[in-house]
Amino acid sequence: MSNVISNYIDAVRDREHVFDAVAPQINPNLDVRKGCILYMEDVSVSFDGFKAINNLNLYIDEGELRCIIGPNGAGKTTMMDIITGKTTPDTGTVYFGQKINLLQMSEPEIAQAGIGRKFQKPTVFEDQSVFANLELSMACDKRVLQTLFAKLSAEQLQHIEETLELVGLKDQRFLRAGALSHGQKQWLEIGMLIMQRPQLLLVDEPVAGMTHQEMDRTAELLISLEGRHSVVVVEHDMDFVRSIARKVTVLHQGSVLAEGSMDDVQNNARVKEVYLGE
Amino acid sequence: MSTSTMNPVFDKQTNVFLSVLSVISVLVIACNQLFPADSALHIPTYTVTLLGKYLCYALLAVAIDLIWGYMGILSLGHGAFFALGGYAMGMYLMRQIGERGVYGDPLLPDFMVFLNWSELPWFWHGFDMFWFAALMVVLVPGVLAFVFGWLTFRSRVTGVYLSIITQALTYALMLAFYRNEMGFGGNNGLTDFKDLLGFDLQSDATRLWLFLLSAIALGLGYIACRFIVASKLGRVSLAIRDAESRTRFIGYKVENVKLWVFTFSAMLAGIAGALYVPQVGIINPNEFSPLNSIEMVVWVALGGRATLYGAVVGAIVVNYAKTYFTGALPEVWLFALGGLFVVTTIFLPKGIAGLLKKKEARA
Amino acid sequence: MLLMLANAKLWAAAEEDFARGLELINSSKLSQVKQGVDRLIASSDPRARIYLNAMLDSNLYRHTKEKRLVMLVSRDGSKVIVADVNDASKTEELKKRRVKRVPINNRLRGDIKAYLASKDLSDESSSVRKAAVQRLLGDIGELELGLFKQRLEVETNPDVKYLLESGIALDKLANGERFEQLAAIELLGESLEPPVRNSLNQMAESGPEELQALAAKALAKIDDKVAFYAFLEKVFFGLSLGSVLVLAAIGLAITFGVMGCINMAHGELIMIGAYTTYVIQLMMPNAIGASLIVAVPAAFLVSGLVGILIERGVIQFLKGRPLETLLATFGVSLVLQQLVRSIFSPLNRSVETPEWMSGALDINPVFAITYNRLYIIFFCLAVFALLFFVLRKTVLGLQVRAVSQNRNMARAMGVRSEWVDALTFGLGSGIAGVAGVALSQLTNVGPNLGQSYIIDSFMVVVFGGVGNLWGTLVAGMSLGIANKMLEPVSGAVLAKILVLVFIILFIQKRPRGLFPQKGRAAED
Amino acid sequence: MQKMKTKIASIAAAGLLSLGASSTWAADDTIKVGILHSLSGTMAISETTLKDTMLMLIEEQNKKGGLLGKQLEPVVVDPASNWPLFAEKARELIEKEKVASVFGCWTSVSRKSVLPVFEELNSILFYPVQYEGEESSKNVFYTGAAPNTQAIPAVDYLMDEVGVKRWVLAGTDYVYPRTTNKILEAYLKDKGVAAEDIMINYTPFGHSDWQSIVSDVKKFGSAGKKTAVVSTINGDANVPFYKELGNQGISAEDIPVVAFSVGEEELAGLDTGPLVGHLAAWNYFMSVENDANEEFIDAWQTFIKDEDRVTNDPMEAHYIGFNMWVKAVEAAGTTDSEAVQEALIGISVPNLSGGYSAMMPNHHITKPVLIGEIQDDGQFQIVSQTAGLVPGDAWSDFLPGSKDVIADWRAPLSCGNYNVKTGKCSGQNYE
Repeated sequence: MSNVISNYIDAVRDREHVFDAVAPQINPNLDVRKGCILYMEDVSVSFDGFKAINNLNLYIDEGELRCIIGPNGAGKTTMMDIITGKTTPDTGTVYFGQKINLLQMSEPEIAQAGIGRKFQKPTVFEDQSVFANLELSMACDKRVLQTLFAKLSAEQLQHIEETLELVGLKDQRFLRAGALSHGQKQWLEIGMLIMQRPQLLLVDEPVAGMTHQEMDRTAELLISLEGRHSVVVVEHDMDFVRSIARKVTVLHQGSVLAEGSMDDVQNNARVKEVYLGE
Repeated sequence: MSTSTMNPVFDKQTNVFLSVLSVISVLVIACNQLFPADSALHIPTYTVTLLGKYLCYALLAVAIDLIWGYMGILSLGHGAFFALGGYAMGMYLMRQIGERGVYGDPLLPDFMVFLNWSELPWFWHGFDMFWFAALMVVLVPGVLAFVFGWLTFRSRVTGVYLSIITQALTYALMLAFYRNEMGFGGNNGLTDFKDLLGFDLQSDATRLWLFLLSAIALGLGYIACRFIVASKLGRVSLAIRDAESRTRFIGYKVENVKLWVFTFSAMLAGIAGALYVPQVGIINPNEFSPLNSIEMVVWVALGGRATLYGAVVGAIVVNYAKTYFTGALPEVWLFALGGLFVVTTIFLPKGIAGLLKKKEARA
Repeated sequence: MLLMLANAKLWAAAEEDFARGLELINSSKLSQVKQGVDRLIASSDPRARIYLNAMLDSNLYRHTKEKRLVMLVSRDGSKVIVADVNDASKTEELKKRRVKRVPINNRLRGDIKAYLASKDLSDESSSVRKAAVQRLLGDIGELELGLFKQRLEVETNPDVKYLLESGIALDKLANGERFEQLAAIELLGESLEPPVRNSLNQMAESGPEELQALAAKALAKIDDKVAFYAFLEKVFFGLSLGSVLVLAAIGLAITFGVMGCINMAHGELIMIGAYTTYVIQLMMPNAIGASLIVAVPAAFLVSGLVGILIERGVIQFLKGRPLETLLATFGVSLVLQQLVRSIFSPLNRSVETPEWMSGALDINPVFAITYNRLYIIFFCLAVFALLFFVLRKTVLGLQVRAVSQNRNMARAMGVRSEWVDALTFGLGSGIAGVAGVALSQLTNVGPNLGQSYIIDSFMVVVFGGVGNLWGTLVAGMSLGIANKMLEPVSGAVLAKILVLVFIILFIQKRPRGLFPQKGRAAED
Repeated sequence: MQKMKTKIASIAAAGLLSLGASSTWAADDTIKVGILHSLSGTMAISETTLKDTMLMLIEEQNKKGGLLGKQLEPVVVDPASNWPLFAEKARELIEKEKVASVFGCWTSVSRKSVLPVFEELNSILFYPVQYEGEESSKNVFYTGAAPNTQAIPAVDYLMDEVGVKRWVLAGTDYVYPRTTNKILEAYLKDKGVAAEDIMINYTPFGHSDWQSIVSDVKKFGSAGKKTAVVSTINGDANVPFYKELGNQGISAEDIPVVAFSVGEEELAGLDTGPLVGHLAAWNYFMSVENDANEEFIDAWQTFIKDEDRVTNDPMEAHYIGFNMWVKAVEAAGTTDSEAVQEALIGISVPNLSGGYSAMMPNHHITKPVLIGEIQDDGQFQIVSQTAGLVPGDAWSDFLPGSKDVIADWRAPLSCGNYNVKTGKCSGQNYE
């Protein structure tokens, strides 16, 4: 199995080869002429007086792979909630590209605009097959009537097959998702993310509960997505972050504490103080 | 080849169900018609009508299963849609009485005459035409479900909160229909029907036809639900049931999906109500009672959720048990019924359908 | 001498009236009894009061065989205990059918009460005097006027004095000279007594022209006050309805809010509490007042135990499946109802209202607060406070909150979550039982008691916000007041429908009720 | 799969057969009597007693040797206070159990629900409860009171004997109070009562919070004229109503309440202290003193094994109805429905208030009307009694719709609602 995956990852890395299943579907409204895909400016949100996000400014470049770290309660998940429309901030602006105002959109609209999210706790549809999980996530017309009469085209079927192979669940396609191991569920969820063909991927703790081998492969996969997709990874595992990170942002108490390469960040005195516990 | 083709509309259970339904329907009518009244194989019309009533309940149960079993919306107010469909049909049947009412008023139903109403209220107009009434049977529950669902699902009222406000809905409707000023006959409801499309409701032939119609409606309703369940929309429903917010994050407008399926389910319930009324001969605000709606949910739970045929089995079993126990053990039947509910929820979380599946798997 | 002779004659006549009166009331015929009572009243004999009071209390009986009058002391199955009319210590036990009550009807009662009221005018207690004057105010004749004037000379209590003056003024208003009428209107403008209002009303409509305007002015002043008190009354009604709702719902707020279990048998637990009250009263037939106080802990225990039984027997198997607890407990509720029907029969049971809970606290003639409602409001607040204390300040409360917030963590910390669940459910059920004690004072004690409160209880809890006791209190009270404010405008049914529609719409705005539970845990 | 299909089909078929054909083997040596009273649900409170009454009457009849040389066999079913179920159970009794007649129903809606069934199958129903009138079916015999045998005499009493000038008509919002109050309103206006002296109020079933309404009644009654409440409040709502009256200090001498739905049975379930002096109008009270009544009470208390158990008006109605049926069957010599229906008209049997009640051609009976005041032991002190018997009137003279309608089931008219103006007979369901 591992061979298959590596092969695929190699193939994906080969930028010349067009892989439809992985290529993002370009949202025509998305304007990235300035090279920046996500803008979060002056964002604050509080729950019951507790400031979960405090005047946060964050910019993600097009095609960038960004790692976000921070201690528990730093506001990482809340930040993702804000981007995907689950939480509305008290103040601030969030733009997808130059034009798309995410604060005026609902979760499904944001998802259809091209932002995909993987949850901290792997969330797959446990009662349905692996195949159905991927089919449901597939980028297509998701209105009610269209869904009722939806038929899989040969092309779509191929996308699913490709993704199945990519995440190494080809043999488990008819298995109930609930019966998968923890690591497999993580992979399935990444697969579902890929099926959505988003331009921006938000990945929350992708390697929690994975073995080292699995972790390496996940790292490779994420790296391979870099370039054509923008990827934001939230992770606790420092080794993993080090293995993929180009640029790291440290969150603390709801705002950016430091930003830069892994080494810069690790040498930052304040980061050491609050995060690395020194 | 793939799961979507592995899940056809007419799967094994559906085929078995539809064959059993048609075999029984034919058998019942044959036994009623072919054997003389004193034969042991004769099924009296009384039983046929009783079965017709069960079939209406079964259709209602299927409608509930569609939203509860497959989409996780526990409606404790589906009785309201059933009753509204019933009232629409009842109003048509009332208008059909015409001059044959006890006061002989050509326009006003009897209860309006003796409460001194001088003219027909506006909402009673049109119900003298069958096509209009038939339209209302689906439209009234449908519109109510649509408006209610539009408000509720958009505000993301879920779980227990949703269940309780559906209960509030049917409770409010019950109180409203009990009011005589509403013009629906108050507590006495609508009764003393004479004929439907010119066919005498008391005649055996009409009864058989109504039974047959109920069976056909159940079959068609079942297939329609099956079509939804087997489609991608069905899988989206399951996804909503199991992980609602995840479904949103992959781009489905959950509230729209819920709204349309809920409305469809309400319409099915309305049809069940409309077929129910001419067979039992009365429609009254008690049908809106929240306890009735809870009982309907129990049928589905007992039969087995998310199987459709389980809902049918549950509805028939509980109602047959009621018919049987209220006759055989009039003093203690509530113990039996209550006990049945408790035992099934604890020991048969998947209902009778789950039991059948287990047996099948073992065999 | 002549005077003495006349007095003696009068005395002899009174004596004869009294004796003849007693003879006449010893009869089964209402018409004869009426004549007898007339005679007794005419005699003005102080002994007559004993008989008349006994008649009013329905305690005067005839020994059918020995044709004598006796006083009923108590009933005991097919036996009765009676006492001599003039000597309460001389008692005897007789068969129930041996004695028959002296018949009495409303008109007789009215006559006797009026007579007793005239005697009460000189009672020692000022409240008795006040009630007596109020009673006589409605129909003032020569006799009453004389009594009033007589009493006014010695009366010291200002309230009674004013009432007596009002009575005299009423007479003046009807029969006096113009200047007396003017003074009467002046005086009566301060009164809220209904007879005063009626007289002024009459005067304003059909009195002499120069008085009409004055009377109307006085009337307007009175009506202003009446309207104000009517508003207070509505608020009180609302609070009292609200406290009933809170009592019924608060147990549910615990089982539903803290444990996430939808207990459809909650209503039946209330019913069990009410039946417990009934049984306690059966056991303490001679101490009705105290029985109610005993019933509170008893009902708590009985309902609580039944609750624990339900939890252990049913609900513990349904952890994490809240909607299924609904179905199972619905079954339980059917069983409990039928059980009560089998044990106590389907008929309603009679729960007596103790002396201290009946009647009303008369603030003024147009505003009275009924004691039972008042006590129930206090009782509701006390229960609420106690519950709040238990959940906030005791170890049990701490454990309950710990389990409700994070079951696994609590277990890891050594909390026996099973035990806490059972106790929590028991607590919620016990409170339901306590609510049953209160409801037994307001409504039917029958097998359907629970059903009529279950839906309202759910509405209150959901409206207030699941898992929040304050929410339940505020929700119950505000729904009660809203209902009572709407009722006069829209009628009882429509008021209820409007409140339900309001709840449905409110939940759209705030899907988690008035006081939503916050934090990440509440999201899933 | 094929196997499974046939298996299911055979199970289903077996089930059907057991549904349909269970009692075709009914024994021929008994006469079956159907009892159709709710034993569970909201109406069980009232109806269970009537089921027991019927069982007692049948047992006694059997001790006397049965009927036509056969034993009577009661068939009890539970329609569970569910109106469609009433119709289903009625059909079951008649078609499946083949009962000779049925005694049952309490609420109007249950009667309306079973009515088409009885007319279709041409069976007999004895209906024992006071009701709103406006009905006369070929197959139903109404042994309870119609408005003119209960409500109107009660109002007459209040007006003439008590001198009431102002009226509160309070009722539960359903058809009996609505109709009764319509009739009373017309009657009172006929008698010269002004519209502003009549207050009409309706409340929902099981209404339990009476504070506002009682307070309104109190205000209405403080206008200086003698006021009375005519209550058509149903069952469960009565207890909180009377409790509230007592607590707000309204005594029977101030504002008497006359009730048409409160009898001994209801009083047994509540603390009568605050009720003393309020009134009720019935055709029978347990406190009526005569031998027949004593005997009936003794029999009842022995049968039910409770010497404190009370009797009430609907029980007497069943007593009369049952005896009428027995007599009619004996007269007809058969239990055949058509023959018994014919024989029933004109039959006269003793009632429990010391006279005879007769079945009129309109299927209602003649009864005396008694007014009683509630005593603290839950019994009634009878304060008034009509001089003679009052025949029940199916169609009220005080409603515009039914003024011209009469009922007479004798040939040649044979019609339950014959309009004397138009000469038409409408609304019949039988052939």
